[in-house]
Amino acid sequence: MYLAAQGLALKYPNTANYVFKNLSFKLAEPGFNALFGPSGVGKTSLAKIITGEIHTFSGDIRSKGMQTCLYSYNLERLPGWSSVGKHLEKITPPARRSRRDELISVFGLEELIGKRFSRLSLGQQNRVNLLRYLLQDFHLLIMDESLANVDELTREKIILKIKDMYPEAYFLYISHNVVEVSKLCNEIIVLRGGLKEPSATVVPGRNFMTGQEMERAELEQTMLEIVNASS
Amino acid sequence: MYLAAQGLALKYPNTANYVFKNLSFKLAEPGFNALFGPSGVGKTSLAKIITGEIHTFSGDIRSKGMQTCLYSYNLERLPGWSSVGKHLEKITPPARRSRRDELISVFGLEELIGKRFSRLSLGQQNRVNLLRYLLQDFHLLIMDESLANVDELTREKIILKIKDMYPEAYFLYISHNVVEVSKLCNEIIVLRGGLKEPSATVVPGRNFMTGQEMERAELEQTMLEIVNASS
Amino acid sequence: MLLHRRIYQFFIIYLLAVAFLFLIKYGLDLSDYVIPGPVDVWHTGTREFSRYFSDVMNTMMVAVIGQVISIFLALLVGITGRQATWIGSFTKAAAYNVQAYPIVALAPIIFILLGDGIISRLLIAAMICYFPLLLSVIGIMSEPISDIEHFYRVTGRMRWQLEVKIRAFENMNKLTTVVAGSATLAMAGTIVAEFIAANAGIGYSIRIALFQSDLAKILIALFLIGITLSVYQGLLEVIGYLIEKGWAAK
Amino acid sequence: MLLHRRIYQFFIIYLLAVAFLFLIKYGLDLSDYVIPGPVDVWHTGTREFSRYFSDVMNTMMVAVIGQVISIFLALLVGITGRQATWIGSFTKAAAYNVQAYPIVALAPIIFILLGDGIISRLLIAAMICYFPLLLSVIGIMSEPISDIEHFYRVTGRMRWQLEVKIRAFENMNKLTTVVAGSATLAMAGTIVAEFIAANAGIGYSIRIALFQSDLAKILIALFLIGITLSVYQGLLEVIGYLIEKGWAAK
Amino acid sequence: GTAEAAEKVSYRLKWLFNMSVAGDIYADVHQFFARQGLKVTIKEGGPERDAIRELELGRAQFGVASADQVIRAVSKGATVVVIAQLFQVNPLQWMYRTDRMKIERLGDLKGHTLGVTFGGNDEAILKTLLAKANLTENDVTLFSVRYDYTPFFKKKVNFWPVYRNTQAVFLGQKLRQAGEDFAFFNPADHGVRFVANSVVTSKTMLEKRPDTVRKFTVALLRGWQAAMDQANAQKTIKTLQQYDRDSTLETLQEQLDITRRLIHPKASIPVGEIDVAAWKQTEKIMLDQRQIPGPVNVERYLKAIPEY
Ligand SMILES: Nc1ncnc2c1ncn2[C@@H]1O[C@H](COP(=O)(O)OP(=O)(O)OP(=O)(O)O)[C@@H](O)[C@H]1O
Ligand SMILES: Nc1ncnc2c1ncn2[C@@H]1O[C@H](COP(=O)(O)OP(=O)(O)OP(=O)(O)O)[C@@H](O)[C@H]1O
Ligand SMILES: [Mg+2]
Ligand SMILES: [Mg+2]
Repeated sequence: MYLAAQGLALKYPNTANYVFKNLSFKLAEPGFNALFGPSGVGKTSLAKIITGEIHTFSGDIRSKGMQTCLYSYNLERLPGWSSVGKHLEKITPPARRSRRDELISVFGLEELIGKRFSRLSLGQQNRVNLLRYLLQDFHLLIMDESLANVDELTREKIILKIKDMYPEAYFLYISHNVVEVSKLCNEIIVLRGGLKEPSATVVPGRNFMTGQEMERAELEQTMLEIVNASS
Repeated sequence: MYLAAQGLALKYPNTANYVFKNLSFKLAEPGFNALFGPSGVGKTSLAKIITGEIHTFSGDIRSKGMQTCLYSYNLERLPGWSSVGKHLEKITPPARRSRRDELISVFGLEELIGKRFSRLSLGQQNRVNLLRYLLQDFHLLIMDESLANVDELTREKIILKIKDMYPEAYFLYISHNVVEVSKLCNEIIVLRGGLKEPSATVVPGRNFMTGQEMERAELEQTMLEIVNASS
Repeated sequence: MLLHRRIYQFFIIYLLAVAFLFLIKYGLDLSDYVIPGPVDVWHTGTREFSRYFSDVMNTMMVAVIGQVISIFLALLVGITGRQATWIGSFTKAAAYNVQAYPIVALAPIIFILLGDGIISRLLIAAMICYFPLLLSVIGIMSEPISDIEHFYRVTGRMRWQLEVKIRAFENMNKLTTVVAGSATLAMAGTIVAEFIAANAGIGYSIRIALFQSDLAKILIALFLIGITLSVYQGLLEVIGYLIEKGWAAK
Repeated sequence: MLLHRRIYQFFIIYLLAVAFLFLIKYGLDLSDYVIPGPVDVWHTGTREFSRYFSDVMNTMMVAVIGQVISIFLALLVGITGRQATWIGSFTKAAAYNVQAYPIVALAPIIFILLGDGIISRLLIAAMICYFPLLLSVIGIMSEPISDIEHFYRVTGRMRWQLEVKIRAFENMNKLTTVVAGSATLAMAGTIVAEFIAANAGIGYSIRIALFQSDLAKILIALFLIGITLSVYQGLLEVIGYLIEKGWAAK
Repeated sequence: GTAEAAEKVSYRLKWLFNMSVAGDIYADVHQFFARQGLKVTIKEGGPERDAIRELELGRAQFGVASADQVIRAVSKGATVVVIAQLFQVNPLQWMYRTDRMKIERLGDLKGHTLGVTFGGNDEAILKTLLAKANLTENDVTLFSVRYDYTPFFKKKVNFWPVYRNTQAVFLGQKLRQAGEDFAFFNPADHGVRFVANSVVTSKTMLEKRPDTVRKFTVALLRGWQAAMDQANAQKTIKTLQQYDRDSTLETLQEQLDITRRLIHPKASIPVGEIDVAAWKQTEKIMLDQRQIPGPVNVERYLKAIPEY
């Protein structure tokens, strides 16, 4: 099972510049990977190419065994007619009920499941939304700033839990936090914009797991690599 | 000119717990301050109390000379019928045209002003939205995750510029990034939730300005204080 | 409170209109047979009140049923017609076409097919009332709410029922406005049906009053129609408000 | 393309309806008086085509003007009535009340006030057509779009024009649906007006055909009304589509 | 009555319950049908009602239709037969203000504005009258009449088509109250005898259930005769009051007097007599005005009424 992009180029109609050009990468192994780069560099656009929402690109995107790619983003909402708990109930396959309860607790949502989605704080909404995706079948889950409005501690707890719980799945995590992606991700696809070639380089992350020791120097090395790659 | 809260308590109707109780703080001097705390702790709620959008709290909120409090947040949109540039043109008082152009450049938006808002990336939307608030009259500007979807480098550049440009104004910056608030803010109001008393403590930040030297140890000290304060 | 307001607002409007008529009458010195005088209207009112009132109630009953039918019809067509498929667009075209024909031209065909009686009356009321509903429903139903629908779509959980529910819920305000507003159309529709089919209700009475050229009676009928409708509409609005509150609450 | 589709869909609908009528005719062995036979309809069609066509055009012209008027009227009332103030609710109440009265009952009053002729015809067309528009406009206009409006409100820049513009733009789809759809109502309204008032237009011809119990003529009239309206509506949709594209484009 | 259960039939009127259907109601209320062993459901008519269509669709067995309806239906293959003619004099006449126009001869119409319902019988009648007077449409101004009487009330038009026995009574009262003088213009006085309402049934009915048709006709005409009898005036009005609650007693009395003159103008002619010559003239008028494509020989569809 893999996902590979070869020489992708994208230009929106009526715009002057390429968002990216000659963009290539390969995700060959399951793991928690990041898509990183400055605002406006094309992360969301690449995600939409992968899920098939954008067709007007050139180049090649190939995958094997990766039938189900889910794309989640931070502006999604749940319908307003019943509580978060009831909605989760409905979209959880029976076999995953205990997993759901476990996630609810790790995500810090126990006290909120009786509430309507619209009454939640922004970070709470982020978490509820991501949680429901994790209960679905997927081979690849793209998380487009899915935790952007959550505090750092909770975020790390959540990511670590996901890594423990889904060793066989592929993740593509879009975030603007260098420390976080350096520390937690397996590979970091750093986008560099359409003016540079290649438009992307892949930096190996520290891929920190629950309970591991973390070498500060190594982490800083990775962060530096990422910063260098994007500039 | 100051803004002071004394013994604020807030409980939403039909909910069990107080969002906060006995919350007090005082902003006595102009500056770039943060409102910090885990997701769901009540930052947005406090901001809405300050701007008068929420009335159902108890306690006292007092201010002197602070007629204009603006509240901006990251989900705002611009109308769709014309380009970002034209919208900015309309809402810029003539005297601030050069300031606008300066901000556009610092915010990295030069190439986007001909575009419709809906065609921008999330972080670009964040920036455009914040920019237009900065061109208005205000004594206090609350930025509720206004830069949540912008990359860290750009974010720092923007905040430093704001600090340089508005030495006389009050800011209340809501963010989930400890490093950022520690480094850039003057005072950090750390919210601790309704179960703890007091519900807020104020931690002095490093208040880093353009061109200053930064002591790493000091910064880490501040970060630690913040983390301690929230737990 | 809403109800209250509706009623006294109606009184104001009615009195203004009647005052305006009298103004014209006395201003242009028109004789009583062109515009009846206040005394005549008052006498007619006291004389015909109870009879017309029961006529209006009769009409109202049909109108309410007609409205319910047309709400269903509009939802049905609106939900089918929301899709950008051929069948969706065909349903819409059919629904629009039927509406384009003035009821007076269709009436003879309706009577040939359905005979007289309540069915024809209901059908005509429903036809007049359903179209505006339909327009709103189609407008609402054909606009995706992607923030909410995305999840269901990508996880393959989207059913048309869910789609409809999401869009209806998010546009609840608009829907209740239109439903409450369409009450007036149902009423007007029923009256027209009675007028051309001439069998019962206030429409029938209006027809006779027109035949006798009795404007005083028409003014009384209009008064009763207006007041009844204000009450009904006020009630609908209160109900809509309660439903909305109930659904959104918790 | 849209236009194309509207037209052939209309043909299908019309043919289905006529086929159904013929089925009944031959099924129940009814005479040409009850339901005219194909030959009769054909002959009537060739004989009356050009006369009826010019009648329909005449009606259409009035309908288009009536629609424009009612769009303005609906915007006017909708914009005033969108506010939750007393005057807003009063405007709404007045607009609703006027609608509640069946046009047949109001017609004599209209004729007294305005005489017969084009003005009355226009007024009636506009009244029938504006209400559904109004309902939609009120629904749309009374719902804040806070993501966009917040900035203007807190910075004291909100004017009612801007508010209206924002809400209209965000609901462009719904508005164009309703405007295009209301074309049928304008047409129906004009025909009804002609039926009860005028000496011209297809409504007048329909009335004469009804006097003469000539269903064949009615079928021809319905055909011409339907086809004209399909073209008009298709055009409106194309225009709406272009406007939307133009506005959203860069 | 007989011991057997009454035979049920439906009877569709031409218009709403008013003085023009006095006899129909009278026959029902005062048991004329019951005595013939019939149970008749009387259905009100209306502008969108067509009794001939209902006969064919089996929704009614008897009905009232105007002569032009009958002739048109026959020309389109409907198998309708006329079993009685209710109005000997057509109630469709013109009301005019005598201070505005004087009409002694047809030629006096020249130069006036004349109200006419385009498409209605009055158009056919008026055009025939104009032709008789050698007037063209340029010699007069035709004004299209609709639902409301405003143009007449406002004196914009002073020659207005009315139903002599119903509408004309309301209007007359109003004009009298306003102190205006008026008179009626009756086309029959000038040789145009366009037939008005008649009782019809289907040919099938006549062939398959001749007895029912006979009984119905007998009962109906006896009812009409009794209703029109001066001696029964109070009874007729009382009966009608139950159905027509919009008219005052005074109105009804006046209407009855006029209706009597239209239904039963001469004692020598029985109520319901079919005036074949008038029917022929009606057909000719319609033919002349191309309302029917060819002659139908309407006399073949007129069935002489039985003795009653
Ligand atoms: N309208 C409401 N009704 C009920 N509870 C609410 C409402 N709005 C917010 N809350 C609750 O109040 C608490 C504080 O919410 P608030 O939005 O102020 O949090 P926040 O600090 O801004 O969080 P975040 O960082 O996630 O945006 C949360 O637990 C939230 O669920
Ligand atoms: N529909 C569109 N039409 C034209 N240009 C677009 C469109 N969508 C995005 N863009 C442009 O393409 C570029 C990449 O956008 P994209 O949303 O992929 O960025 P991103 O990396 O996700 O940024 P962010 O971190 O701010 O979300 C941006 O410059 C944006 O302005
Ligand atoms: Mg993005
Ligand atoms: Mg918040």
